[in-house]
Amino acid sequence: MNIETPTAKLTPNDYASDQELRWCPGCGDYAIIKGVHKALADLQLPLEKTVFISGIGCAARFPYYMATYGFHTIHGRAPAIATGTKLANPELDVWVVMGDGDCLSIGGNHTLHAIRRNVDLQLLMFNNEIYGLTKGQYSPTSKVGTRSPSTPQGSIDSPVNACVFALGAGGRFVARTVDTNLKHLPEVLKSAHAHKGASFVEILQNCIVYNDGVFNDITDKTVASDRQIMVEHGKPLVFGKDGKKGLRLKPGLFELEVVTVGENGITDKDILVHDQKNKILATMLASMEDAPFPVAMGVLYCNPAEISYEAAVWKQTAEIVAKAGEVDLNKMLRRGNTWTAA
Amino acid sequence: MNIETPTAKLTPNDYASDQELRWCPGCGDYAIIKGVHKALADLQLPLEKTVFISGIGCAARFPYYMATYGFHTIHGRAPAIATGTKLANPELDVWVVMGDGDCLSIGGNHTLHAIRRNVDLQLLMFNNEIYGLTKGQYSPTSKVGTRSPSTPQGSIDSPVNACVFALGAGGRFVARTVDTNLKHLPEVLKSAHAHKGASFVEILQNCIVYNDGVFNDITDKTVASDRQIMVEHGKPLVFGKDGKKGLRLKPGLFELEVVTVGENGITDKDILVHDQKNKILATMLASMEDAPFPVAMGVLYCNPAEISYEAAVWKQTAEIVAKAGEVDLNKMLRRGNTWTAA
Amino acid sequence: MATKLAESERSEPRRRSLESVVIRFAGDSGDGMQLTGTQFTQTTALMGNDIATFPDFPAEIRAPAGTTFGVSAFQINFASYDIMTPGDAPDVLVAMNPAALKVHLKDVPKGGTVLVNTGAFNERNLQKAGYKANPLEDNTLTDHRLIAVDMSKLTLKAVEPLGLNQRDGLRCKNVWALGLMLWMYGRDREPAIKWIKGRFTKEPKIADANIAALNAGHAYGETAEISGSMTAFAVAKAKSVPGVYRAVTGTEAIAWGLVVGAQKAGLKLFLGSYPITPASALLHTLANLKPYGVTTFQAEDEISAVCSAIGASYAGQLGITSSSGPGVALKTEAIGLAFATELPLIVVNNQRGGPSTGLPTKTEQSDLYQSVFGRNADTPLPVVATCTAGDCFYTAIEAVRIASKYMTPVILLTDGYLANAAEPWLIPNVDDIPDFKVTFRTDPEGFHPYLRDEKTLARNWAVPGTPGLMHRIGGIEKDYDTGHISYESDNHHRMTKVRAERVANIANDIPLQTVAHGTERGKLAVVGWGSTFGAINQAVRRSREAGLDVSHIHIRHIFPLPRNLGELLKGYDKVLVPEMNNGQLVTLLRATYLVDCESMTQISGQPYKVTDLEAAIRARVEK
Amino acid sequence: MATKLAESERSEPRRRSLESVVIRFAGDSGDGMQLTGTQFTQTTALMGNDIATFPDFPAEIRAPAGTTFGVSAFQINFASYDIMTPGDAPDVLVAMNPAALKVHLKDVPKGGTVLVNTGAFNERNLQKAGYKANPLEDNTLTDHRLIAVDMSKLTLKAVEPLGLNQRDGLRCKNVWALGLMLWMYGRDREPAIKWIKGRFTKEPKIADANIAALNAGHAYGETAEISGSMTAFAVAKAKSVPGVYRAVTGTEAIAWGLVVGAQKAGLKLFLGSYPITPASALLHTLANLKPYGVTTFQAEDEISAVCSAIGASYAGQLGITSSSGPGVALKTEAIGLAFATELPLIVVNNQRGGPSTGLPTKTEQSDLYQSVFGRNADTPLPVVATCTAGDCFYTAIEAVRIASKYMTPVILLTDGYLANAAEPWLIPNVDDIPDFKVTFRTDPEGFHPYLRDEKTLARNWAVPGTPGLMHRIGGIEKDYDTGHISYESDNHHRMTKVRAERVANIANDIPLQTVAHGTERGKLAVVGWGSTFGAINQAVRRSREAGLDVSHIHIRHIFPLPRNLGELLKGYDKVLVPEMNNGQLVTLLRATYLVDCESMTQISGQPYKVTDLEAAIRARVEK
Ligand SMILES: Cc1ncc(C[n+]2csc(CCOP(=O)(O)OP(=O)(O)O)c2C)c(N)n1
Ligand SMILES: Cc1ncc(C[n+]2csc(CCOP(=O)(O)OP(=O)(O)O)c2C)c(N)n1
Ligand code: SF4
Ligand code: SF4
Ligand SMILES: [Mg+2]
Ligand SMILES: [Mg+2]
Repeated sequence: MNIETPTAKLTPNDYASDQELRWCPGCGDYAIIKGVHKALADLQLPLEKTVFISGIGCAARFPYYMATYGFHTIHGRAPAIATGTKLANPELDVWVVMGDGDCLSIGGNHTLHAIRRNVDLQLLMFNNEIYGLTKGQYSPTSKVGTRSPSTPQGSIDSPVNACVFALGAGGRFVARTVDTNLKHLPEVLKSAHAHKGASFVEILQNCIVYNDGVFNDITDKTVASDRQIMVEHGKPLVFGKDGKKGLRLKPGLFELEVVTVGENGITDKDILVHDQKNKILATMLASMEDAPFPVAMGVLYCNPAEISYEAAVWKQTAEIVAKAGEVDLNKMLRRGNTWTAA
Repeated sequence: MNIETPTAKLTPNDYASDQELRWCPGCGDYAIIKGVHKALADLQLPLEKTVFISGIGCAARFPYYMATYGFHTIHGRAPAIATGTKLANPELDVWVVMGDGDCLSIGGNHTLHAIRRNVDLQLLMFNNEIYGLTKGQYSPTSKVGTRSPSTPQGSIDSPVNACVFALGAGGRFVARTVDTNLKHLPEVLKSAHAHKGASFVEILQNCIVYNDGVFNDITDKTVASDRQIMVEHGKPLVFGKDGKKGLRLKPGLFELEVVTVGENGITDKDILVHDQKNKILATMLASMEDAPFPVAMGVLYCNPAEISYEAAVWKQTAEIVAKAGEVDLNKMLRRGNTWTAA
Repeated sequence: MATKLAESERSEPRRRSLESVVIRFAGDSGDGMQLTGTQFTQTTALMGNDIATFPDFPAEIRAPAGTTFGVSAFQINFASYDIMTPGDAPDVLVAMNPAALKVHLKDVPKGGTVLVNTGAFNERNLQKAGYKANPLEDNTLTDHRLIAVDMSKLTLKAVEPLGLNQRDGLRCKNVWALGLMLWMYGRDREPAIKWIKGRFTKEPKIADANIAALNAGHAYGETAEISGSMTAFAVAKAKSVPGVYRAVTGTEAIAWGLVVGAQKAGLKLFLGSYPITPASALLHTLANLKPYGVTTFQAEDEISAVCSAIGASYAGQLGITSSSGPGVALKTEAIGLAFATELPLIVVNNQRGGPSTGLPTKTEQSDLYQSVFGRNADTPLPVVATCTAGDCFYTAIEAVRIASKYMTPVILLTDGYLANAAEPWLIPNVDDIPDFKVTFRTDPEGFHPYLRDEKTLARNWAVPGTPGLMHRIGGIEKDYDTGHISYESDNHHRMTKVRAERVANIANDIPLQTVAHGTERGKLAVVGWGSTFGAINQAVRRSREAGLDVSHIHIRHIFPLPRNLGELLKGYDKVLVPEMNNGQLVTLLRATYLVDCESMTQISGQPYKVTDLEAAIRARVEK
Repeated sequence: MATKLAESERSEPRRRSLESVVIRFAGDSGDGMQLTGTQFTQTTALMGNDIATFPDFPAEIRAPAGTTFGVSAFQINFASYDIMTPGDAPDVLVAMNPAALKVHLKDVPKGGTVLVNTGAFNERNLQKAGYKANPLEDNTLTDHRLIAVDMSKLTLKAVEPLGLNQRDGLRCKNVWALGLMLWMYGRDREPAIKWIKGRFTKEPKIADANIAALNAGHAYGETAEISGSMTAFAVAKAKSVPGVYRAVTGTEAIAWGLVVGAQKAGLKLFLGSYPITPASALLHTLANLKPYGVTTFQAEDEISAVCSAIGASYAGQLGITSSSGPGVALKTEAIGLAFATELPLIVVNNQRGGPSTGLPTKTEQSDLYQSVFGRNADTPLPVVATCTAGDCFYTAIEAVRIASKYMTPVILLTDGYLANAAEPWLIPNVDDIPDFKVTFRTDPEGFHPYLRDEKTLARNWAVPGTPGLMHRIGGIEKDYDTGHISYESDNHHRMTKVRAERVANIANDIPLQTVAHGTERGKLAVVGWGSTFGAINQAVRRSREAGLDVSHIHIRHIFPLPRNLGELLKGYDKVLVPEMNNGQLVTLLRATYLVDCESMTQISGQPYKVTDLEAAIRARVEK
């Protein structure tokens, strides 16, 4: 076991444990951990106050490779365990790492309630749209028709959109990024960290062995600029090589449409401006999946509550304790009716 | 065990079993079962082809009181069991009865996936915002500050909005009604039944013992018309005693506002018309909770898929079977490399 | 238990003195029988009698009025001597309606007293209860002392001045009955009146009405007595160890035990739980003890409940989770994680009737198999079981000691009967209880997370937040010497053995098995565990008084078993193991000691009757 | 197993004949060792040798190249006689890189052959493997027959004409090694070539490259032999029962057994499952058998998986769910519901190393406790265990028979070793297997859902959709006579007893326990269950050949146990129970029969070695 001692300034490498990474060569997880190291170094998070908690899966091996505290738990339960850890010690900075199956299949209920309660956790979901560690079965995020060992003739059930689900669960911070975008990913993680409450981040991740290239139609250099829109609060929702494409509300309807500035009378003013506090807009953005729509990347929604769950619990307890004043276990046992036998 | 034999025309009472109802006197469940009997009688559903599957809770006692087939299962798992039943025999008309805890607390994951997969089930959630059968602990739908045996100083976590959750889960039929509205409830149930796929119905239900009057501010005769809006596809979204109040989109914003026709220049044209196929509108309507907004009742969203999950499964299997042609178990065992020992 | 009558000088004039009485209050779920019983209990306890109670209610919250399945009952046994059970049969049955009479009359022995509220014996109720004819008028009760009173009418009359509506007025009739019973056994009204005032502070009118009803019931007794139609009794104080006492239920005692235990370990207490009958009461009780370093978390399900507790233990608190059989079943996989990561965790299982939903409000002790064997892989866990309401306090502390000292999940077994039953409890001085402070690892020198204490074999506990001790743990097998994950075959064998040895060693750190009553060898040992303690002990006492060679062994540490138990059992010709299940502890004893223990079973959701146990004993030692 | 050398007339000239050989292929997870081994197995099976295999791979999908924890291995034992295990130690180790050599050399006995790919023995790989010096150059291998070949280079040369890039070219080196091994033991290349073509239909270039590599490896052997640097061997056909054979793995056999069983019961098969290693393969296999009346459903978690299966059984299909220990743990509560509602259900537990996540890809048989005892309340279930790949077929059918005839969940135990291991299998004629058709209730006359068959005590099965039989079932206790919910105490006792009796009675409907090898009484009985069958049987045979008085008893029906087992065990002076766990069956046997069975444990994630068992036997019967 390696004993790290905090140095003056922590570099990204200081956040890496001494354990050799065991992901498949070329796995998107390699890029993600790089991005995480960078984000943590940018924030200079103290190693001993940072905890990574994961479920089971390839993604969930993450904690072993971090020089922070880490807990590799059981499949689907990381958000529940992290809730207990955060409630027990709000001082800790708790990051939860889950695969799409971990987070939305077996873990769906805990993810829902961690989000609903608004526990101050960073909930990172590595979405490779497949079960990696169990050798490639389809997952709840797999596209319809996915052929996998458990669906040799193609999957039938429609996938869940992780960000839309998180918003429906009452999420107050919902964001999306891509494994290999090492400029974007650390920034999103830092925003997630800044948000006090449950921060849900979907990270599109390529599984080179069982689902290679599933995101190519979005991430491939040739198409990325047309198929991704980088949303930023207060900035117009534009995309495309030359940034001329944009999103606007179909007149009179609750529907977005893709328009091009300069074409049939569209001007900059027609383009929507991103408001990260608007849940309905966030829902629309999160829902965009198929061309001609781009897939929305960045902080789709960030609308912090007055107080996060664990903070509120500690506040209430503090009030109760104050009200109770001096307590004593012997008094506790003697509250109410008692009598004395001589 | 009573043996019912289908008669020419079934009356609502024909759907009642011979078992005495064991809910508390005055419980909203009495009204609901009346409404269910009426809906089934209106549809003349054959008793032997109808199955009620429930979890555990006061609500979940429902099947015992129906003259149909019934399965009172375990807490939170009714959607999963119903999925198996429907997959095994799509001919059956499967209704799932759950309390709010059953459906959204312990059962949240199964509800999510039954909805996502779009299994042709009627998912009825009796929402009394409390755990009835376990004597009154708060539930995931309880308002913040709910004092209960497990939260003596008031609950802290923000509740989940059942209909918004169902929409976020990818629900294609989402509706809401009230236990005591015996005109409205059967109609909503009939629409749910008509929808081929997962139909989620939230039924506000009064628990007279542990949460009495929690919906009074919506259901009380004196306020009902101002605090409830009965949405109907293609009809303007109006409410209020004189039907003069209405909903419109705040100009240029993604927000609804309550307006009054005739006041400061508002005319009928300004009022939104309900489009049950518009998910964003449905999300906005489902989200309305606090005055001045009314709570939306009726079919908020109904946008059927081409085919429901179990139907697609059977279709795919039929294709595979057809492709395979004559099958024979002895052939199955001899597929691939074999050799003969003399 | 037969009621012994005898003139006695101790009792005030005109009261016939009894040594013990068993009263059963029975009525509709809505009639408030549980409250009535609880009040009578409180008062009786305050008067220094020994008491034992047995609440028995339906699974429905408020089943329809007048139905037999809606009947709720509360039995109390109080005496001037040391009693251990709520009594086999009631001396007095208070039946608030025909259904209550229908359900409970069969338990009242010949000559027993039956007090009925004639006001409820109308056509509809009689028919709902399934009576063809009115049992008060035919010869149904010829063998009993019937006291027929129209409590409904008298109650309404009593509360009339307060101008309540009929419904609220009638609500007070249970208190009227309480008043009469208080008179009949010479108990003060003060505690009850105090309680009524406290309960209805917000509705003074209701409070007054209840007090009026209470007094009316009491007065009715006095006048009736003068007219000679009723007799008053007295039950003298029980002689008990000097000290301060209170009435306590198993649930309260467990809650307090856990709080005291956590404090002795120097840990904050975290309860992650999901409501379930009859375990919810522990969540409710601890939720009111936040000032004592307690956090309670109502999780979305049992899995989240146990996982949040594991997360809290990981962070350095004492993680506890509580449920009943079906809920504990859901926690199985996570308990395996706590075992593999060697974190302290207490799983309180408040057993109820099974399988599946079973009989949620009835008691049973059928989760021993699940507790001892019910996990995948080689996952032995310490299991301790409570035996009386008061013992719940000490067994809970023992569970905390083992969990925190040995870094292991511990299963704490109790049951629905103990959870609700009340008994007088000699309140200990907390300062006299030895503490067992946990020391967290802080020294980075040579640290790895699976370094073990030579003696206990417990791994060192380094809590997140500690500088220099950053490490990772998880459910994958780890290397014995470095704590890193390891798939190496010999290492897995070694780790499996050390995990098992760690738990087995606890046998050296618990008291040797003693004999609860009787001798260390002989013809017959009756071996029990859990809430059957009182009934077995009582039965063995009586059998020995009757000259039978029988002894009582009560096992608190189910796993590991006490070192000397095998030798002890071999000292008897026969071993009988009565359980409220289909035979579970008996399997463990036979496998461990190859002793031919005989199983005796009662799976009725009801506590054992002393007489049934006496018969079983006699059948085995006589001739 | 020592390799016996001997000139033999049966063998073609120039090939030295062997009776049995153990080859172990070892390389990077990415090197395709499992495919290589499987192909060698298929070919060898086709040539009529008896075979047994043991795949052994890491939990990571593709751990980084060159690391020791990334090494994947496949061992095959083939012979001209009846073998039952993959062999204790390899005669030939094929090491594709230094890490493979590092991990596996220790298992190769003195004089054993080691074939290494020198092309992978570069600085980086040596260091990754933790070699200070190159083991090919120092005296690491002096005790072994080293065959050092630069397979990388030769493979690239062979595929050069096809113009693949370096990476794809090197991918073929495992096939080159396969070619050489095929030559060395005189196996045809045809099956392998056929398989290659089938596998790469879409990439003909890759196919050709692999074929080229295969032929090159083969040719290398021939030329090397001429130069005298290598010897070719022959292993004659094994004499086996006449009939049609195939190679089968436990997973395939279970899948086919369940399908055939369902057809014999006249039910459609529904599998509700959630992926987990090593159980997923059953889901995959059944997903490809839809034409045979199979529906497979990948649920969102294990709870949904078992619940969907229960829902399917409720609707009249045969509900099956499959998982491994941790997943089965999650199913516990729902299994209780299936037990309480008395619905047929098969729970396939493919055991793996635990506790918790443990050693997911290693084998273990540590879920016996969970299977027999691991539920809340009194919930006894039939438990059957498979013992060989071929036996999986018949045991699966037996599980279906019991579940459908007795209306109960059945636990079918297998393990990771059996799931993946392959053996030759005499394919039965399905028509010869007796059927056990289920009859659904259709007659409303006197129906209630808990009406029982006098003989089996199974309740009648009325399926939704049946006119006139509408009824409700659930987890709450029900009345014995009406099927309505009942909290009545005597009824609960009665129901608990009848549920237990129903399962206990199955003992009268299963074969009596026989002796797998040896005599019905004697000095020592070695009692096993599950996949240790082959090793124990082999060890007992050899010990008896060596003149020791020892017999082998193999238990297939774990619960209820065969009626005569107790008597049988009492016929031996000693009983030894070897298990791949910390001692579980031994507890059940001791408790049931009070026989002093001795536990022998190996919890290493590896199958037993025959020699270790022989030693254990000798230690107990000699002197
Ligand atoms: C209780 C339980 N069920 C199932 C498994 C098997 N399992 C391990 S990881 C996994 C899913 C992996 O997919 P995902 O969560 O998307 O993570 P990935 O490997 O793709 O990163 C499954 C089903 C398990 N370990 N535990
Ligand atoms: C596995 C399990 N956990 C917990 C319980 C206890 N339990 C029964 S019903 C219930 C919740 C009841 O609330 P809800 O689902 O809202 O139904 P309601 O009674 O309000 O109609 C709980 C926690 C149980 N029976 N099984
Ligand atoms: S299987 Fe896929 S997700 Fe898992 S490590 Fe390999 S590439 Fe990454
Ligand atoms: S407790 Fe509430 S929900 Fe349950 S039956 Fe009574 S009133 Fe209805
Ligand atoms: Mg994944
Ligand atoms: Mg509720």
